Amino acid sequence: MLIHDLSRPGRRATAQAPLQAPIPESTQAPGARSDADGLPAALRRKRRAALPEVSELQAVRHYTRLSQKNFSIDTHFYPLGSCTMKYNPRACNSLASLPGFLARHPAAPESHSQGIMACLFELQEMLKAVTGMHGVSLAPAAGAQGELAGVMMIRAYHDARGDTDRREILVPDAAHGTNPASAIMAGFDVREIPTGADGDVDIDALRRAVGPQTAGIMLTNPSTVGVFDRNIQAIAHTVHDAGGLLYYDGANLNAILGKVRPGDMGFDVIHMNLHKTFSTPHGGGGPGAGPVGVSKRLEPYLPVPLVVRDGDEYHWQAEGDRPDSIGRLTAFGGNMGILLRAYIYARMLGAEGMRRVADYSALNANYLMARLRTAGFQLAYPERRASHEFIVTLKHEAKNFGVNTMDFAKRLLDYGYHAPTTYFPLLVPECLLIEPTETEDKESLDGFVDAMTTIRAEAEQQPQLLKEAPHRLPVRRLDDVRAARHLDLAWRPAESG
Amino acid sequence: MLIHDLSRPGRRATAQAPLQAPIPESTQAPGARSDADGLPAALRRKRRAALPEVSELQAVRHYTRLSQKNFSIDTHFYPLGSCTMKYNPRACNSLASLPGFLARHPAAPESHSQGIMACLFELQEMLKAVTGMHGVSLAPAAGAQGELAGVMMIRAYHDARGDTDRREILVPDAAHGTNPASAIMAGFDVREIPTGADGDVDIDALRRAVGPQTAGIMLTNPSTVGVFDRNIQAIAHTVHDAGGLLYYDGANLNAILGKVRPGDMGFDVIHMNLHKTFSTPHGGGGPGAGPVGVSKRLEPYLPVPLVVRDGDEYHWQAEGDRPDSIGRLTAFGGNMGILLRAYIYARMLGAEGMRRVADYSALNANYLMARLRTAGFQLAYPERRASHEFIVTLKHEAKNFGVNTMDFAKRLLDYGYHAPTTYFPLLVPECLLIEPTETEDKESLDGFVDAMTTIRAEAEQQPQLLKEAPHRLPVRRLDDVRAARHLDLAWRPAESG
Amino acid sequence: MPFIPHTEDDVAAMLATIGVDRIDDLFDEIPPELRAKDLDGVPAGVSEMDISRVMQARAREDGQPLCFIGAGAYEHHIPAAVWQITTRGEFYSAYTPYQAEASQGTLQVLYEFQSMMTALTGLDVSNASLYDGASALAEAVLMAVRANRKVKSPRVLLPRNLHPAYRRTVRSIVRHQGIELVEVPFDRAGGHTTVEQLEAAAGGEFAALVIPQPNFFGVLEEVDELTDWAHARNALVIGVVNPVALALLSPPGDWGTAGADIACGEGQPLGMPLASGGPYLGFLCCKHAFVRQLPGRIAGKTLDADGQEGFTLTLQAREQHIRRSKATSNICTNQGLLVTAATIHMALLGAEGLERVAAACHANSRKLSDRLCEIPGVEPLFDRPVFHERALRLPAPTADVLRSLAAHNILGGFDLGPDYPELEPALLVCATEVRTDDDLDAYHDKLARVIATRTQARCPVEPKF
Amino acid sequence: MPFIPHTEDDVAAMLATIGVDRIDDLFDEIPPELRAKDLDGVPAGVSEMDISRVMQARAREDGQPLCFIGAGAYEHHIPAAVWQITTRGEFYSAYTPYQAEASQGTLQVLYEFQSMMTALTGLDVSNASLYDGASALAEAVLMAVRANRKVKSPRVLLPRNLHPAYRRTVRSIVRHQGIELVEVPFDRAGGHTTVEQLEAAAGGEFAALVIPQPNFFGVLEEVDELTDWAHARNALVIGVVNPVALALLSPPGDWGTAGADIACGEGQPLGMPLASGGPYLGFLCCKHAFVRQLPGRIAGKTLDADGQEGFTLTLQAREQHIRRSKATSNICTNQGLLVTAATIHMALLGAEGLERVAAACHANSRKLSDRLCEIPGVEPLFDRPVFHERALRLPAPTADVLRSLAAHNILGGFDLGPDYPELEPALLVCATEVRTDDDLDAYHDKLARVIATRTQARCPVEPKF
Ligand SMILES: Cc1ncc(COP(=O)(O)O)c(C=O)c1O
Ligand SMILES: Cc1ncc(COP(=O)(O)O)c(C=O)c1O
Repeated sequence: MLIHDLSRPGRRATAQAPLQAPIPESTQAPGARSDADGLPAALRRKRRAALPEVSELQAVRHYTRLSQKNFSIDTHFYPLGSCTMKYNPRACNSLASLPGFLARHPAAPESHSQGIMACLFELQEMLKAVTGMHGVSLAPAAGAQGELAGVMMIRAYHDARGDTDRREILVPDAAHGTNPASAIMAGFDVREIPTGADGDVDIDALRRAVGPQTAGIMLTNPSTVGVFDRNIQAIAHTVHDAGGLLYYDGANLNAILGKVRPGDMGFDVIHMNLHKTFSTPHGGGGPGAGPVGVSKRLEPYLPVPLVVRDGDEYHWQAEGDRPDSIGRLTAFGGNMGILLRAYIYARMLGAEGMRRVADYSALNANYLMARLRTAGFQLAYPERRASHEFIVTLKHEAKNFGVNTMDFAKRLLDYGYHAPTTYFPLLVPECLLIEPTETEDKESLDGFVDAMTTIRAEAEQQPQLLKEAPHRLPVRRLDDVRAARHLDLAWRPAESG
Repeated sequence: MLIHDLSRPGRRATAQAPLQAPIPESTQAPGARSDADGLPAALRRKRRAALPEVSELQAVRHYTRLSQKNFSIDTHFYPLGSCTMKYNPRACNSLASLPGFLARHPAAPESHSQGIMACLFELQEMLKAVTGMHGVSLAPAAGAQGELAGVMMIRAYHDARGDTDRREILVPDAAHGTNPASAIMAGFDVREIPTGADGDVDIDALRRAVGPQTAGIMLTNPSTVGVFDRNIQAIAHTVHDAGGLLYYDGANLNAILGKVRPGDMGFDVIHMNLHKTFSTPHGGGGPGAGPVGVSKRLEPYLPVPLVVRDGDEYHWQAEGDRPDSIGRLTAFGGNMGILLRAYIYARMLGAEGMRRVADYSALNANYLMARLRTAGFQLAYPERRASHEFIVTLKHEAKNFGVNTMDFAKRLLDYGYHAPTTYFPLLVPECLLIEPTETEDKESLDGFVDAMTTIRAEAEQQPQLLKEAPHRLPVRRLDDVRAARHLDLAWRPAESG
Repeated sequence: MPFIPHTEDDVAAMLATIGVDRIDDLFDEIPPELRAKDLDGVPAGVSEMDISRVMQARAREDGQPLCFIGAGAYEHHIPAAVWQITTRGEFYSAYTPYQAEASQGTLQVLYEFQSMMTALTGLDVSNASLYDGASALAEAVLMAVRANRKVKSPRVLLPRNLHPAYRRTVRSIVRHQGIELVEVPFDRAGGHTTVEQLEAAAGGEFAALVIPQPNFFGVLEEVDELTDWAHARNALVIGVVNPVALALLSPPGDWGTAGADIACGEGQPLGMPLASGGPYLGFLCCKHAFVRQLPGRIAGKTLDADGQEGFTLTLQAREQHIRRSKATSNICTNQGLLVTAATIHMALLGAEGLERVAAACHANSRKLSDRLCEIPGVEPLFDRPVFHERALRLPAPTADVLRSLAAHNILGGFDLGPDYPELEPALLVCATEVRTDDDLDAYHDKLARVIATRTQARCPVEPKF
Repeated sequence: MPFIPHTEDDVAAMLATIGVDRIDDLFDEIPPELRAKDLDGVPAGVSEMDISRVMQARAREDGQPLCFIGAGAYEHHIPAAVWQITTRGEFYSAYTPYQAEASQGTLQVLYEFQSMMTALTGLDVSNASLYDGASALAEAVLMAVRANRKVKSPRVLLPRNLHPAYRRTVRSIVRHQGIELVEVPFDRAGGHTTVEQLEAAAGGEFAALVIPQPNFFGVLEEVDELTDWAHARNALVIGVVNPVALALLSPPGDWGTAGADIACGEGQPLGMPLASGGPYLGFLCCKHAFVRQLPGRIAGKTLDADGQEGFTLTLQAREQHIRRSKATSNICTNQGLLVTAATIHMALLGAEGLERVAAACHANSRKLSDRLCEIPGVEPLFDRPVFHERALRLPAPTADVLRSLAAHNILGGFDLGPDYPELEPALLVCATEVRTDDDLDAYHDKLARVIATRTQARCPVEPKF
């Protein structure tokens, strides 16, 4: 039932609109048009847009019921690897939504912005401290935009030195899809580096790949195969020696918060997904925030705006103040409401709490990994510690029982667990990337192991159960192929086809 | 799964408590007790209370999931007769929850209370206008407390005139249970008056019942059988002539808002359930607000506090200012947050909107009644107009198919409709008291008729389906008898039994 | 039309189905002479935007003064999760759980609330709320008189150091039910009630003794002694308690040898904002023996047709909708949503969290009263231990002092004078965990200044009170 | 431990299962010399109460000035239901709907959003959001160059009267992708872009023309003429539109003979608070022919195994997680929650509600600019029709005037000087439907005073600008 199906001509949630506002004549009676309000007839809309016409109760009920069809952290264990679905403290939401914050116009003068600028400045400082970087800009609107900013800074750096032949960015094959896509957007070529059998980057391959064309490398460490690359120093030397820079994809920062700092590992630039490590809401697909941190030599290139402090006062720095900046990435400088939430979260954690994030996310991941191993599941990297996530491969189950990872995933939904990330990273066949996060309790993890074990038994005995899963959700298995073939991307009023 | 089942010793949602506060020694080590904080050891708790120990996420997830097990206006059609489950505008909630309102201490001086007092004063005035009464007090915390206040005022009135033998309150047999219970709490005897076959009060019986012992009569009009008593003027004369007063139970005010005023019908005192007609949230059992309105002669007895206006300033009137008041009913003078919500709602409606409430609740009720009649259901008062509610009796279905009203009600839940009120009023056998309210759309009503029709067919063909209903809810039919026999009213820690 | 979904087509179709021409025809059974003319006095409707503007202005109008008033309503930190979950539509817009199967969310919350309240009070059973603390005490008084099978007296001892608004509320509510309320004076030095005073006030038989702990002055009563004294006279004991204080103080169930019989109080400190005084929630717990005398809703655990656990309202034969004039009370709608908030609040804090809150409030209030007593002429009114609130003697008329403080946006406490003229000039102060040291300093400094001005102005020589 | 549920027993049991002694052992693959020492610079953790105090103070610190700035972000009334539902945990704390069956709530919202945006813009398809309006335009520019099969030029015409922050953002983002942005000047009298100016600026071939409607000055462009002109040159047309304005103005799909090809813009006016600039939401719609060039998520309707309708992300082969370096964009996380808010907002307002809002804003801004132009020396900067915002010429330096107004807690508008030195002193003002007549009066009176002071102080004779 779409909201449009509840629509009837003339139905209104009237209290919502200004009651006194006259409806311009033109839309009341398409024939009779006047310019009394200064809007030329030719530029006016001829027909009212086909938006739904519903009552306030209908809208409230419709969207309340829709919400209930979602899995979410607030309702389910959601071990979606690389996405860090941990608890989003409710206080962050209510405090970032205080009227004073919501009402502030982005172009308000500094004289009327000191409260929020203090928060942003302190957040910049805290992010510097936890990453070991020299400068931080909060501007990027999500991780991928942080990546773009990051590789653009790498490019700006080389260009500024006249080193304009460095047009290749190295990306491990385990990397998230945004990494190569971002590099391309910054005008680079992308070269893939294979991952070794132990999960670390194949350092020999890397050595062979670097050269005068190397602008840099984009690394996630711990990587998306869920291990900390033990050769990180060697990698750093190799790339730096070749004249390249190191980019740190901070999506997995949760695993090492307060334990090891990208700056100390030798990275030149990093983005952080605040909607992961700093627990801002994922919101069914965003908003995110992807601040970037840089070493001293990249500092001039940071995207604007930045907040600086001068005595007791905070000031913005924009294009004019930072001529070498790679520029502006959104009109108004970033997802401020998300930055506020991250600030509040960081303040509640403090230094101790940050270390605990790493400790307990590692504890949960390694415990879950140990239990699944004992339960007979095959680990992709059995010799390694898990970081905050790890990979199970179901290739045996696929071969022996004729079910695949997606079947497993869908059946997990029936048991009330959101599925881990499936088929990513691409290099491990039939894989599940599992990230429990530090905010889940042991009983949830144990329950997940039980469900996995049960499902494997089902796979053996009644594989159909899996193949037809889910059975207990608002819909049965959806036909993705059909969705792409018979594109239906928007509701249309009956008369127009 | 109780929250207690998630509890583990030592688990904490730590961010919630003051971090720095020392835990008093006594509870840390029961042996060693110090009076350093001035609390004598003998008066201290010896053992920590067995409250659940859970993480913030556990609490959030637990209560979020629990909430999803409720039917509510925001999720379901909820035609619970006499309860007026109409849409609770979300704006009332957010505006009554503005920090300035939430932070105000009840004992704050008038100098720091003018904002809320203005709202309360205007609400008093609007309630006077819609009821046609001379004075209003917002103090009662719910309808039943309003009733108590009302009958106590009747008593105070007679007592003040030395008319102390008037110790009987008349109550129609259709009345809500709170009516006789309130009369008893005010020290009256209760005498029941039968309802005639047409749904109006049996006026002859009333004439026989009145006398010098008559303190007054408590009436709901439209009554809880869903009809407007056509003899209301005769009733008023009869009771007034006998020296009694008329009490109006305003639970059904929704039906006549702006159409006819209790004051004009001759009532001396009225309570209003703001959580019904004025759409404040029912909240799973409250809070309510039950303001009382009175005619001029009862004005001195109104419960305190009241707000009065003097020029541009608002003042409280309490016991000292109103020596004849029946007094105070709660420590701080009422459910202020609910009164604010009602005020906001009343302002959004305005005079026009109030009339529409009556219009469209009557339209919906009469439409639903007409459709159910056509669908073959028997009406309790087929010759009458419905007010905002009406009664269907399932006595034929009970006799012919061996299912009862409760079975019907439970099966409705399976179809996603909250059941109407069942077995009330007591005088109509196997009854459903159905109140759709004005905020439901025609399609919901039609859907309800379809469900009722389907269920009747099921009753005929597979009565077991009804008797074992519900089938699709979080639990199956609950055993109420067992609940009362084997009382389990609280979770207990394992060690204490 | 705000909140009304009907289109013109809907109306036409519905009227046709009903068989009338106009909506107004549906009111044709109302005698025409009664039909209301105008609703003068109700202004025209406004949009959500317009009323938002009005309410925002009014909410701002009264500022947010620094508040040191306690006196039965306390400003505590409320975790953000509490009200974000409580106001979810499924809780907010549900009715009393009459259809248990469709209301398991609310019913389980009620059961959990009852579990938490029995744990806090040390008693066996709890109801699922009453309107507020004061009306809960009125119900407790009525209940005790009904329940006491040994003493058939309608007399109930009510100490004068009980909250004055509670005393008034009890009086209003029980007035016509043949109850005699006997006021017990308090010890002028200690602020507490002694056995001797009880003995003297009681005279003959009485059905119940009410013991507030702490009492209105914040003073701690010797609850064990008082309880045993009352029990020795076959009276029931009703404790009136602050649920946050119970994290540190002996629970009613542990008072004396046998424990108090009934405990009641104001649940506001468990997650409810001050909100001008409501909605709050009254709680009422008792020993198992008295469960059938309890007023109000009670949720119970039971089994469903499949043998699974579930929850339902139980013992409804006590209630007005079944028992009508024979019910234990007329109460119907009460404070379900606040119960939800309190339950989530307690789940988030746990016992240790509540202890921390109680200890922080207590420490803060001690710090405040110590600092204020540095001001010449300000001193503690009573010499007995207090919890979380303290009565002070002032060297100038309380109302004047408070007015001066209010002009500086400080609400300095509760003026004891109007209710206890014998104590004038006296002030009850409180600083919960939300007040900072800066707040206390601000109060101290302003009060010192106000008092210096007043005392100097009037008394050229050092006044001695 | 805040947010961490582990008890000591849990930790011990889990370590035993893993087979290590201490949690720190789990980090033994990290080279020891890399292990972080201290986190100096991160202060100690504070409780929820303490951070609440900090944030409340900071939110209050900046007051709530009366705001007459528009310039791409507009203060509208947002129905209370919008955010109460949007922040329900199930929406707020869900991830991108990768498991469609467990995310039907979010997916259906995306589909409904797409339906509403196509209705508003008059185009065939919509994606499910981009970061904001400016970055959406950058994506639209890239998309147009990719999609234009007739013209292989990398040149795109960007008018100078497009929002300056948009121009900068586009420049930053497309800088390294071989796009050439050609700036088109505007008409100094009308503030709009003429075909002649386009003709002159275009020179040779170009892939796309960007048309803002209204433009940054609030001025209305002759969209039909411009669209046809560009189409005649085989260029694609990208409309940059305000979704609230679309309730009254001709939608991009109707521009000219064939309609614009792409429309994008800032969704903030659809239910997002100003919030210092974000999170907002960028929208992007296009003709069906270009759907495979759209960046960002797209939800589609499909069937489940039982043949029931359901929703899923579709055309994922465009996206980075499938296509990696060949994707249409690197975008991943974007603005799902804001889409939810916008969808509920549009559902509540409907087309008529949006029209009322647009009309009220327009009327209010007209009233404002008319009143301000009563002040000597203040006059409209351009003579063409505007929508909802107007550029004014001032008789004194804009920055000074704004500073004086700000001191009176009035944010008087957007200073056009820094971005358009040629227009100085000029001010862009806006009064949405939330501003009252009193607000407008207050602004008028203060501005009159400020200008009087300035002009008198400096110019004894009436200045002529
Ligand atoms: C490893 C990795 N890198 C980058 C990203 C992209 O970040 P965002 O989604 O915030 O754009 C993600 C997000 O899922 C990720 O997991
Ligand atoms: C007819 C009638 N009278 C009185 C009441 C009691 O009102 P309250 O529940 O607010 O105490 C009700 C409530 O259901 C009712 O329906």
